[in-house]
Amino acid sequence: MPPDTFFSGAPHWTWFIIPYFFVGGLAGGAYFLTSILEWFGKPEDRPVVRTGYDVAAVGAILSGLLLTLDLGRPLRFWHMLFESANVPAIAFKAWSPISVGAWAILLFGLCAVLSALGSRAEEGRLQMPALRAVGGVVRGDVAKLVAGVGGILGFFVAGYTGVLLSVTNRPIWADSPWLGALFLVSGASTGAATLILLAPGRGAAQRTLDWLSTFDSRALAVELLVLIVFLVSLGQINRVWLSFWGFLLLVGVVGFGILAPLRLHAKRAPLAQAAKLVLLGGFLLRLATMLASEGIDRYRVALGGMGGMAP
Amino acid sequence: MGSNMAECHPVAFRWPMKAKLNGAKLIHVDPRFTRTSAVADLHVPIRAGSDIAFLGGLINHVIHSERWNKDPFFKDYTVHYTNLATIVNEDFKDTEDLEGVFSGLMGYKEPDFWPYNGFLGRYDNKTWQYERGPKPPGPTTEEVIKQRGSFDDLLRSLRKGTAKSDPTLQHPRCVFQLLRKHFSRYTPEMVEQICGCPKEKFLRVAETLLENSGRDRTSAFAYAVAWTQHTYGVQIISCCALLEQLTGNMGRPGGGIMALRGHAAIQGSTDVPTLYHSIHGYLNAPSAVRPHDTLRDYLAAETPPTGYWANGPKWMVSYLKSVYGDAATPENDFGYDWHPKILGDHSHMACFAAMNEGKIKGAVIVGQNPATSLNGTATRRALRQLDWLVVKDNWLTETATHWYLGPEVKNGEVKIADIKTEIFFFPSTQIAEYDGSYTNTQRMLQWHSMAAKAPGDCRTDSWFYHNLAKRLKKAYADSKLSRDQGWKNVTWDFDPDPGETPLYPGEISALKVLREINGYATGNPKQHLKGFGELKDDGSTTCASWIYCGCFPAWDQNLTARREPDPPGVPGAHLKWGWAWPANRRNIYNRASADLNGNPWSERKRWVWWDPNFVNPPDPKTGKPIPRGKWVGYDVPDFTLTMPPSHQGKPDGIIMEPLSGTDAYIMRPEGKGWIFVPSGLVDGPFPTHYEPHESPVQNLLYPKQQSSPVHKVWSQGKPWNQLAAPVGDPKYPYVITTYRLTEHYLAGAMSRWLPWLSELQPELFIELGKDLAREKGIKNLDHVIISTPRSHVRAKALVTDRIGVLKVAGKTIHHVGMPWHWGWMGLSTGDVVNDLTAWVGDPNVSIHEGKAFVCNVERA
Amino acid sequence: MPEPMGFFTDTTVCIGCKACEVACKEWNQLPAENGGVRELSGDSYDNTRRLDGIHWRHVRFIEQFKGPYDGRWLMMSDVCKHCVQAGCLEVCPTGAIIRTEFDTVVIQSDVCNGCRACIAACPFGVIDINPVSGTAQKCTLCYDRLKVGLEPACSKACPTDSIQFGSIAELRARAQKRVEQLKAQGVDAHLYGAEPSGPLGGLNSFYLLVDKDEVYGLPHNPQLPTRNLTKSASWSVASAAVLGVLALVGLRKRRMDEHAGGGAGGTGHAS
Amino acid sequence: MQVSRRDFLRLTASAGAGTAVGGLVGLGVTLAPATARAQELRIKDAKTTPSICPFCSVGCATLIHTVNGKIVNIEGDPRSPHNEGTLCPKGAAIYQLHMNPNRATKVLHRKPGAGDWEVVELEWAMDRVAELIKKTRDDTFIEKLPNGKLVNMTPAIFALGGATLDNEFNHVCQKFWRGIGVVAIENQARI
Repeated sequence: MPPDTFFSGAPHWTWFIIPYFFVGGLAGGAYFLTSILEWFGKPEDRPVVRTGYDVAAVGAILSGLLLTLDLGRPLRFWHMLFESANVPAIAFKAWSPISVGAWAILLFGLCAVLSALGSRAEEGRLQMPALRAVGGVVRGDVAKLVAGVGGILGFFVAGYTGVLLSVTNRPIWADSPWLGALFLVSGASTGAATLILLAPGRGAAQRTLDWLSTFDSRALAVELLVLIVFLVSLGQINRVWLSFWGFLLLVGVVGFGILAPLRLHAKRAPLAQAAKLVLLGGFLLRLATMLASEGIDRYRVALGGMGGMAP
Repeated sequence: MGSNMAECHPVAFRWPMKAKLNGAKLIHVDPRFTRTSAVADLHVPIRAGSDIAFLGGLINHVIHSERWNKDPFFKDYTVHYTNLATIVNEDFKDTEDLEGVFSGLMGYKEPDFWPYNGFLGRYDNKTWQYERGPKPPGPTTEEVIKQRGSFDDLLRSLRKGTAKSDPTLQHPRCVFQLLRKHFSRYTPEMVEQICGCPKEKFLRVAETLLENSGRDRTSAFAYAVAWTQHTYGVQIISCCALLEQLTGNMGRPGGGIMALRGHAAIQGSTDVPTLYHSIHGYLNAPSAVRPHDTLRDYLAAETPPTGYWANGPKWMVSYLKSVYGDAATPENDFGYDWHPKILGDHSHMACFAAMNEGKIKGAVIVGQNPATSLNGTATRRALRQLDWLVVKDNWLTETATHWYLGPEVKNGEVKIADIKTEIFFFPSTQIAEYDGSYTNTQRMLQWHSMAAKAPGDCRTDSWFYHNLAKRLKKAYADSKLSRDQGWKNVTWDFDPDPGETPLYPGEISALKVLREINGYATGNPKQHLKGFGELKDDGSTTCASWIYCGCFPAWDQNLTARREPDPPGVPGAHLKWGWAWPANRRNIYNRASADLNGNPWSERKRWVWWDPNFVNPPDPKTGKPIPRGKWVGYDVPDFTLTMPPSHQGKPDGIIMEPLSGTDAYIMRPEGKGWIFVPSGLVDGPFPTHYEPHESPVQNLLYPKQQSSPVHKVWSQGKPWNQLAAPVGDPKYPYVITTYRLTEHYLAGAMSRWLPWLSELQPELFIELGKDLAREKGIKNLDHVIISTPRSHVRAKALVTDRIGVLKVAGKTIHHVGMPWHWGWMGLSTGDVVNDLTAWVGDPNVSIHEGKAFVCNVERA
Repeated sequence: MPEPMGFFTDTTVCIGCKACEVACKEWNQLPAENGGVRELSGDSYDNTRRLDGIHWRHVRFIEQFKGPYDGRWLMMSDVCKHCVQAGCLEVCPTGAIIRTEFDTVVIQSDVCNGCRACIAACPFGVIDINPVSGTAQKCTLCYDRLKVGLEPACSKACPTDSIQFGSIAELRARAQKRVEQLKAQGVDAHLYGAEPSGPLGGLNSFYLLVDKDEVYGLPHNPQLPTRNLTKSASWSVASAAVLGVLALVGLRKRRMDEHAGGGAGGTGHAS
Repeated sequence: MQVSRRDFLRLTASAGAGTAVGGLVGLGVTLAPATARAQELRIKDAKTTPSICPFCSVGCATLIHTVNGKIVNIEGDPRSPHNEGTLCPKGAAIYQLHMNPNRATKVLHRKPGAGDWEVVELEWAMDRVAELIKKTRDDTFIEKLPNGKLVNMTPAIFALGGATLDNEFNHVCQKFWRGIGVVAIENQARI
């Protein structure tokens, strides 16, 4: 008899949600790393910091957009934040990842945009007076504070998507408590990879990039570890991987997404290559875990009822 | 048996299920394991069409059982309430004597003025009569007719001598001994051989039936068209009736036979007959092929002198008054000569046979869909021969569209331009859009009222005929031709009374129609008749239908509209809910629910009984005092209310006079139920096992007589009617039966247009067993072709163990089944399964054999 | 406040007529799938196949045969379980899903925004999007009828009373009696979801079954989605911490290297 | 009853040792009832008309709810001793017999040999049908058979249908046909 999660229905979280999980993850990861530099970094790290803020801001806005478009009734997005029946009462369920997540993205986005404005003001690249005013405020300790909060939210956004999947009754997702961790780590690695790819354009210092690549390889190692733990924790559920999605997970995620970049880092090969692979891996990880589960619909006795007692 | 009650009458099945929860045993005998079988205590698979062998086996088992012979109840019931003890004429020869036929079999020749009767043979039933004492003296029938004597004199002239009987059941020619002999070879082994059901299962059925019959327990049978649609359908039901009388289940609560009919008003359309063979209240239609020349000839031929049917003259005269009104006088035999006479069989298939030969020019089809019906290919060909065709329905049915969407047109066999028929389609109202009454399968009339107006040109079907009638009245108003005088004299007063507003412009008043059916004192339509007891044969009463008389006992009392159920917990018949004919009686022959002395057979089975202390008011007519005592109970007693159980009848009297206080079957001339049927059935006094017209096996009981010797075959040898496969034809090796599903209705006109129903059963399928599927390499959902000599259809395979192989006569026979709901119109479409069926039918009622024939199945 | 109300479905008297499905659609004015034009499923007489946004009742057909005519045909009318502890209600971020005064679980269509968290959260696969409204929908136990004292459409229509409506307390008593009656007849019957101590604190729509729960498409041990929350969250936090440390360690190392003088970082591979 | 049951819920919930719910009750996970804004009851202030199911022969009683002449709901009549308010899927679908875009609402006419229908006036069509019936009757009427028997009939017109229609229809139908001498009157009861 099948496990208890095989009787639930698929939520059809696919072509908006998968990219959202990916983008949200890397935006969160990037912001987290950036905020670390904001706090503990040096002036030479600024280019990367600025890139990080932009990535986070754009990522957050994109995430919100994807999430909204995925809704059956997009115009009711705000119902996730306020009780539609009695506004302005706030709709918030501490125990519901999707509820908390909605708020998290909002605040994360807010911080990211503020930080981005701040960094642009710093460069004196803000024309519009209003924006310049706002940006002007976000500097020094304020910037640190915003970045601090945003960084933590960043990691939350990167991680809660996995927790969200675990807090369901769907095969794979609800069958392991490790999906949150997995997505979070992958968020960090893809975040780092994004910075590695974009920062040089903004004149990033070599040292910062080195730091990023070191971090990235460590994150990848952790990711591999968590992935293994995740698979182990799935136990008998793993038979679902005897499919295209299993192949994708093994070759795409583990092979191209983790081992290959690790090897490149070790060989100190040009960073961009590794980074691109990391991004690919991060995307495929979500694709595989999402679609493998989406493909499984409510369990029923075999066609024509020839299951049951009959041979 | 013969019914898939859970699927075709789900709500009625509520009650068997409740009984089951109270410990009743539920048995389903059927070729398929259906949704009924799924909840039954026992499912017994039998080959479609082998029902008489099975029931005959039960009869044989019962009369030899210890219980039936030891428990006095059974003899008490059968000897006094049925003709089991009656002695039969010595010239009678049984099928056991004549290798499968009864005495009196003759050839049959079609009359040239109407050669569409289809009989293969005919029986003369004079050797089937009782042995009788001397005929009472008096003028002969011929004399009475010549002298235009009174109808009572006519009845007297019809009296026969009293039938002889032997209550000890020992006389070699008494019905019991004949019965014993007739069914002696219907052994459990024979049943297993013919029906293909395991002997053990058959015996379990027999034992369960016996255990649950007697003073304290009753057993009921429920059947539907799986018993009627055979070349011996009436005999299957007759066989069950025989068994139920034999086991003392008739006329008792929880006993008897339930005919589960198919349509909301099918009982009504039989009572108020839009059927060629009968006029109101089951009076036979005047016929050119019976001695019906004058009213008295008709009555002499159709009325028994004794028993309740002997009131026939009153019913017939009142009917004629309802047709011709004041123009109907004693002098002109109440207009009898104007009334059209039938030429023979004008039934469904007979008419389509005639239509194919151009003998029928025009057709008006209302709320029926023959294009998807019996031998559809031949039926649609017949429709194409018409000069004009009117279809009135709620949807564009297959019948309305056969001329441009029918398979023959689609596949190019027929050019639309070559179809010379002028065709009309009139849209109809739905149930909620007009007033009227339905008669349900329990003979209960229930009124429904208009709730909303119909859209567009939708009109009621009564509106259609009402407005046609008005036009034709006008058209013939000035005719002097004798042939038109009848129509000119037909009364036609259905317009709403001044003050009443019609539901639609030109709509009839349904109440007014029901009033005419119920009847009133001639000349005073406001004075309604309270019951058929008030009917007269002198023209002073006007009543279309004697059996419906009483449903509208006063101008403002439409009893069919009552909706007052009995309070919960009270044992009752809900007599204030609607109105059931006859006389609001819910259980017919219920005198039999009490013993010879009028006491209930048992407390549990109390229904109607004799209350000796009941104080009767004096006779309203004569004012004479009536002695104490009356029949009372939960139901309306089916007996002369004040006739005590001890009453002895006048042997030489007429109508009810000769009947005694124990003659429970008052419609029978001698007041006794018929186990042996001396008249009324054209195919034998006892049910006999014959094979269906198409069968894969020989008749094991009567190798010399494969099928019924008198059943009907229409359009034999006509090019458009490819007939039957020979016995055991290897080209058509499988037995097929057709059936209905809960989710659809009949040919689908009322269900395949409804999204909610179509999605539940979206496509045509054939159910076939796993062994056959394996043999033929057919997988579930594969497309397959099902073929018979008539036609072939395409369907998806539903491979299942709910139907399969049966061992018949040592042969392995595959059984398949198909629902017949589909056609080319609607949301859910599919091939017409009825195209597979043949124009062969029952000799008594001309119903086709749609439930048992042979076919072949191949992968498409 | 009214008593908790619900359904007891006795599958042993179900005749698979699907009156419940249609009565539900009639009352709630739910559309047929693709306007009623569909293909045969081939799965016995079940062409509905699942509960979803436009099928709030679903009759299952399970053929169990050893050979021709030799076996049984199980039927069961499935519906939302109105769990005492409802996963859908827990995760719903908009507050569209509420528990009513009858202790039933209802999705308010005017609040729901179709995020579909409840679909994934339901262990029974009851909920799905109704394409017409774009929102998640399921059985409301005819909340609008209950409010005016009417029986839900499906149980009212059920010809054999396989679906029984009433107060949970009374239904449980009735169900227990029926199980005993069947056991006495040698039928191996059991109740699913009638136990308050059982999964999800009991189901306000519970069933009498005569085979394994899974045979009827019911999970043997349905659970709340939030069972994973604490664990999953903790592991995420933990891994976040690990990464944080790794990042800081990286920075620290960099500083050390500088103090050690000389760019150990190397400039080998600027990109 | 309900009170004790609610407390019981809380108990099981918070006692769900270690399970998420355990913690959540603290956070106030809403097991406590709320009142939804129920959608308007469809049969509120509807007119109720007693009716009968038009499908099979069981004769289930129904109640038809209409709001200003428009059908909004049809369900079983709980008073009926036949169905006690229950219905089968067909009975439950009676609503769609009426409220259905597929319903035919126009009178159609097809000329002999024509390839298509024409929409025509109801009155015209009735006149034309009456005309055809009269012509066929007059052309084929038999007063006496060759053998001299008086029959006053025509076998050339065939009337079909009635089992799905009312008793009143059946009376009007058979009275009309027999009145003008048509005997070939049949309905579903035959088959």
